[in-house]
Amino acid sequence: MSVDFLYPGEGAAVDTGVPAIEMRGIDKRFPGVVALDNVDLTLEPGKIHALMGENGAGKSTLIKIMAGVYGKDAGTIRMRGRELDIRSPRDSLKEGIKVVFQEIALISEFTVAENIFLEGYPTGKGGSIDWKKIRADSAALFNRIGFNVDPAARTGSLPVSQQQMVEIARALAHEARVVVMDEPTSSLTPNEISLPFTVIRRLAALGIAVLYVSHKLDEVFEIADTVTVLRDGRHVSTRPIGEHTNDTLIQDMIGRRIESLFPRKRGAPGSKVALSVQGLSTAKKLKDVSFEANAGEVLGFFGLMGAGRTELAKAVVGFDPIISGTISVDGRHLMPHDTHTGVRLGIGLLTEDRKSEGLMGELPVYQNASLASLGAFARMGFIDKARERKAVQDYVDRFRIKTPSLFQQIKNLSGGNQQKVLISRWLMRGLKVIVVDEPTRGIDVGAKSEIFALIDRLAGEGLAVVMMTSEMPELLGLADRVAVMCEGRLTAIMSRDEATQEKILNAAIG
Amino acid sequence: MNWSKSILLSSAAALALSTAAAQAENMPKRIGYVTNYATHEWYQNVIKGMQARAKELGIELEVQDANLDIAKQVSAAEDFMAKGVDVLIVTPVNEEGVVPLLRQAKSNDVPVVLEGNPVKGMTTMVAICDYDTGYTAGVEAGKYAKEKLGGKAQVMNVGLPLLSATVLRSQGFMDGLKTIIPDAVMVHDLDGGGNPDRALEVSSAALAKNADINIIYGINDSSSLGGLQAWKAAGKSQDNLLTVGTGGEGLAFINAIQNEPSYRIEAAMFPEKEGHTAIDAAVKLFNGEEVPEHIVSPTAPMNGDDWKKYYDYDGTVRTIKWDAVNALQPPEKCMKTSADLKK
Amino acid sequence: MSELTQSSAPRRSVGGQLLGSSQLVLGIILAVLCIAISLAAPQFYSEANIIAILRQCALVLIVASGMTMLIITAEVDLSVGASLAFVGCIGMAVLNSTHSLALGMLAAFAFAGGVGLFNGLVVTRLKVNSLIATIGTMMMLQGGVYLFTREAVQNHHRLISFTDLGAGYIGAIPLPVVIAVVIFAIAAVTLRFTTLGRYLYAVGANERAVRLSGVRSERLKLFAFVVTGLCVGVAGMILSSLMNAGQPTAGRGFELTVIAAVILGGTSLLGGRGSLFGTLLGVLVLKVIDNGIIILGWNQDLQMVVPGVVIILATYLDIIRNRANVR
Amino acid sequence: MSLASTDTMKEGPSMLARLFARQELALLLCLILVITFFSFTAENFFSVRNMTNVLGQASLALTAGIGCAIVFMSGEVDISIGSLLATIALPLIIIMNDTNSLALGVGGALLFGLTIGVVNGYLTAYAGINSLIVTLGTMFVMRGGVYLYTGQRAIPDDAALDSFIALSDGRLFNVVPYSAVIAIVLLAAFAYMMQHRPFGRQIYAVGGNPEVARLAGYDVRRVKFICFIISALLATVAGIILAARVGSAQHTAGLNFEFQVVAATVLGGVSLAGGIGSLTGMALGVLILQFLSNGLRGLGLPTEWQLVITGMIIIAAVAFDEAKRRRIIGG
Repeated sequence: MSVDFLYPGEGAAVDTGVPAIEMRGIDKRFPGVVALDNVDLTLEPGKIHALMGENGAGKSTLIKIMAGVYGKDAGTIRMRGRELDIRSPRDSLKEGIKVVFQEIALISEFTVAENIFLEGYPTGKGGSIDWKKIRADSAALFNRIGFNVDPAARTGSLPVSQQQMVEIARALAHEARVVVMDEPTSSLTPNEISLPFTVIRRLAALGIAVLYVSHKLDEVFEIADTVTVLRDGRHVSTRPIGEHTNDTLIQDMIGRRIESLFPRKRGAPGSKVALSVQGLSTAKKLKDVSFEANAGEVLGFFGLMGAGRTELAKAVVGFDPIISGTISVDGRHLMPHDTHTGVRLGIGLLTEDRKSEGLMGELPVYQNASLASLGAFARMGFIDKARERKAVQDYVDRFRIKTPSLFQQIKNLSGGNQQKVLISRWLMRGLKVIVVDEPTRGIDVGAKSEIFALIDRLAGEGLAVVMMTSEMPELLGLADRVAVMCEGRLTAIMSRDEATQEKILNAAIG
Repeated sequence: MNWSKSILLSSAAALALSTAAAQAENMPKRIGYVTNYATHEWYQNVIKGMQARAKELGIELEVQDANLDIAKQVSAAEDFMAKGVDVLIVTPVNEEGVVPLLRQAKSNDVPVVLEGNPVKGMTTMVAICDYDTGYTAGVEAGKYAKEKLGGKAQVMNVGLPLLSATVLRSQGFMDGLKTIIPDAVMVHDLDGGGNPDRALEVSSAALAKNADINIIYGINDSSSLGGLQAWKAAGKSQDNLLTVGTGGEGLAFINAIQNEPSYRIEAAMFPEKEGHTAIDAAVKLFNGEEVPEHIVSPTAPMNGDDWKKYYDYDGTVRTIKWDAVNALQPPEKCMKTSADLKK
Repeated sequence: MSELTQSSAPRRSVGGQLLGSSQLVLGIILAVLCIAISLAAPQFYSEANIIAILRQCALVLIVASGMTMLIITAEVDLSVGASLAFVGCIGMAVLNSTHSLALGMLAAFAFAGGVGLFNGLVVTRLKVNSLIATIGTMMMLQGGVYLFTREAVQNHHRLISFTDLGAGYIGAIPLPVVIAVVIFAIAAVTLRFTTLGRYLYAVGANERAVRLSGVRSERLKLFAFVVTGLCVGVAGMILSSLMNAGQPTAGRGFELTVIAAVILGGTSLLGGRGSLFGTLLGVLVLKVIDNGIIILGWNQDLQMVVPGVVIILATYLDIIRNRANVR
Repeated sequence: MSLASTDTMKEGPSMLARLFARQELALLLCLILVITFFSFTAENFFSVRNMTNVLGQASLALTAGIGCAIVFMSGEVDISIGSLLATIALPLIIIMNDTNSLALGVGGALLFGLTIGVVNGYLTAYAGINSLIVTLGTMFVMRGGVYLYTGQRAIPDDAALDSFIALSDGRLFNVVPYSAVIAIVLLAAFAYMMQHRPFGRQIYAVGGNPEVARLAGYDVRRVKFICFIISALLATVAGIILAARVGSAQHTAGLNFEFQVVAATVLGGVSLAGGIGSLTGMALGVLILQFLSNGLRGLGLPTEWQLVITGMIIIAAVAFDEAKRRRIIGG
């Protein structure tokens, strides 16, 4: 029905002056966190509006409310003066609001073409799906925006960056009044970034209001007409892009000096090698990765999405199988290659995927904290619960973990507090090497600096910290040395002083 | 020369004669038997009886098991017909369920002998008289009760409402019992599922409710033994108790009679004989002979050690004494059949 | 703050364990059932009947104790019914040939534990979904038992100690009930107070997290399968003692009764949640219903209908209660 | 020659891997293997008569298997189908006996099936109870209800309508049993739906990733609800075929049927986790098990061996499939 829609020169008459969507006084609370506090946002048709803010500023929550994923606790959403009652993604789509999420929202078993049309299949006579049209239209669509991928490929078999481009292309396949793009470039390489921009400009030309969510300044300056900044769940400013400079934007986003986010208290790293990895390869991703990490050092690993950071993290701790290479912790080989041995030798992983690999959501906080060190509280296999709880309580106090009690189910805690519990899990066990994978993912900005302080403290206490991150400030703020990965290979290792954004990015592109 | 010639001749004649004898009764080459539940002892022994008789007559017997699944029974019979058996013998999983099967057999010109249960539209059935079996055992139980239990008869019936045959047994038992002890009552009428653990469970509950009984009747050996085990588990003595089993299916009842003081009467149904008779009926049908609709296979109540008359038992295997069993005279007609139940 | 949490801890845990979750609903259902049945039929409260109920509960509770552990690890075993029958036959056969209760029990345990081990290996090593794997094992056992014996294995050894296993008493309490209580207690203590128990919950709640913590999650699941198997070994021997024979036909539908009791007790099929007290209540509710229907002289077919309704109802009430708590 | 062989050596593994990655092809190979094996060993196995018989016998599991597979694909399970087979035979036979009308009987049965599907679907999709528990519960309730209502007596088909009898005895062109024809038509229709109707794709999406499906505007609960209704209605059709094959309403009909169907469906590569598998695969799974049991019967193997072998094959097949899946994801 709507693919013709994207052909140029057929832009609908733009109703300038009348907002495409108007959000007023939006509040949203989660257990323990105020995610949004009285936020306003107005989008104009045919205009590209950037929404900026750090992780945890409330950008995701706001667009999830637009998408109908979350309900709002207070406030109104109006479209052309009419108040909307959005209770589900279905309602939102019906109103012409299309959100492209950062997390891939594709069915991996389906073909690319089918995913493009997931929200409404073109049907032929009798309501059957017109597969020919789906294939032809998606091919035409890809052609038009210069996206080179086989529409008949199974989506799950594509690299993450291409999956994200499929997501973006999807925005063009359906009629919409408002399109939201949530960090569409997060897993793209710089030479792929032109694709989302092509799509976004086309959308705007068609009179669609575009909300571009990002924390990358250069992108915003390149494409946006207007910028709204959120910080800690509150609206900070909305101004035309012309009124902003790099500095004013950063000022609005951070609200304080960047150094305060990374309080470095620890001394210089030691010289004793705590972790040595030689020639590590896995069947899936890693190719001949070798590095060493010293006690007391934070070794930061940077890479674009799909570079193999998480794979490296999992292989190093013994969670995923390897096909060749050796890992030694404090001089002892990780053999056999499993986590049981790994933890015994003193290496553990703070996972990026808390929900499926870290938390036992149904279980109380104290059981989550003591999981790796139960043996220390047990006599003849019986747990000394008093001792266990006291130990956990110590960590709760020291790390200021906000929880109503030790018996609270951990799924009810905020991301930051969950992360602190998981860090406690490893500290209670006592490790020599900790691998932290995207330690601040899904954590609000206040808690972020606490997590950084914790990581700093870990290294200060003599642990080797191997940190996987895609956040440049995090990397530069915390790491003693920076390692860069690209497509499963280690492409560069540089000291803190050598490392610049450009150097790192160049190495990341490979 | 003559002498040798005559020997040759006579032996040839003998040969011709014996062939003629075999041809007089035309034997089916192959019989297919679809049983209800081959892993059950009763059917094990029915099959043994069939195999023995088929071997005697030089017939190839194939057995398929429905394993209590009517759909599987129909499939197995279809397989047999596709394979081209000469006669089908079927123990219906359920009387109503094999009607289409008989229809199919008829259209394929395969004669069918039913074992156990009658089916609408059947040619012939080999079966015991369930009511009569219960009845004669009931009479014996009455005599025993009059003599040893002070003329009182309070019955726990570990029954199986699932099958008309087992309902008839219970009815027959009570009716037979009442001919001797008119004020006999059925205190509990239970569904023991025909299997021992279920029988044990429901009997335990029933005995807990009211243990004022002195006769346990089971529609098969598993049921009576389940009832008896419940009695023992409740910590009761067997002194004033009579247990009556039905079937004589396998070794369980022999073991019980030898070891349980209350287990005095067994209504034996001689499954081996039933199998034997079924093969004979199949041969007759194959030859187009006239057969009665109901060929009765004999049963007999066995008091105490009477079983030794009919069976040899070496501790692991029992062997039927054909002479004794063949000497039993089955009734021409049953006193009551499942048709009477529906009235 | 710290003291506050500390002092509130014990109260919450006791309350939480005994009354907090679905057990409250179940406890009420059980109480209402008992009162209603005994009002309608006073025999319900007779000593004989209570003992009969307890003895019936014993078999289910023994296996349900293991099954609770297993379901807490997010796996399930459908082969327990078929294994129950097989164990009885093997135990009896070994008893007959050795005249030693110890050897008979040993054989039963070895077999039942072996079945558990097999299931566990298939699930943890071959990664076959436990529902399917144990359906397969169930079929193999159902067939296998008839390959082993075509007839019930009779009691030729006449060991009194064996008979006592099912019919004996300790004081006024039937021996199977004592055995069940002991197994239940061991399992309950294990689940609540030991590292092992804690790990079982953890594996069910998030296997990957447990593995990342350096715990061998596969061994834990294997353990739960083997324990379930061993429980079947005990129950199988008691059942064969009660029936005075090894019955190849026994145990039909037993797995569903056991699983129904565990689920009814609030143990989540998704793992990580549940308790043995809940299972105990679940077993009691199911068996009181069974018994009550006979005591009241109702149609025995209701013994299938009522538990079906109760399982759905109890789960639903639990969900509603949880939702209310969240709000 | 040598060139060609190096070529095949280069292409070989990937070609083979791709071939085996197609679940259906591997299953088809397996089916051919089973049929070939028994054709040589079991007498009279490879005959038109026997083959079409097996199709007729498989029609039950094929029909109900469609529903089972669809519910699996949506990420749920339905184990109440066995009891449902027995339940819907009651209105079918009773109404036919009273009215002498096949249409009314079938209509009544479908209405009954629909109700059961609504109950299962509502309790799962809207009340949020785990579908295994729901359908375990309704399985008990229905079976018990049938026992209660019938007093554990089968109800004979006294009407004996020709049209109903044809369902059991009739053969299209005197070759293919009508029951098999029905199963094949339904299979084709639903396979078409799963591939070519938006709703079919919604089922895959909901089972594959409910969150994504929700974001795409699908009503996840409604999709699951309808899947349960489809499952119940197809089981109803299977129940009608069974009632015709056994000429009565059987209270024990379909005991353990759910196990057979679940096993065949999983064997056919339909994942219990949802979103993966095809109806073709399911059908091949059913046929493999059906030909296996027919062949084993043909060999004259007793029940116990049939059970043992079937059990082993189910475990082995699923384990093989799992190993293969892991290898594909791994490499």
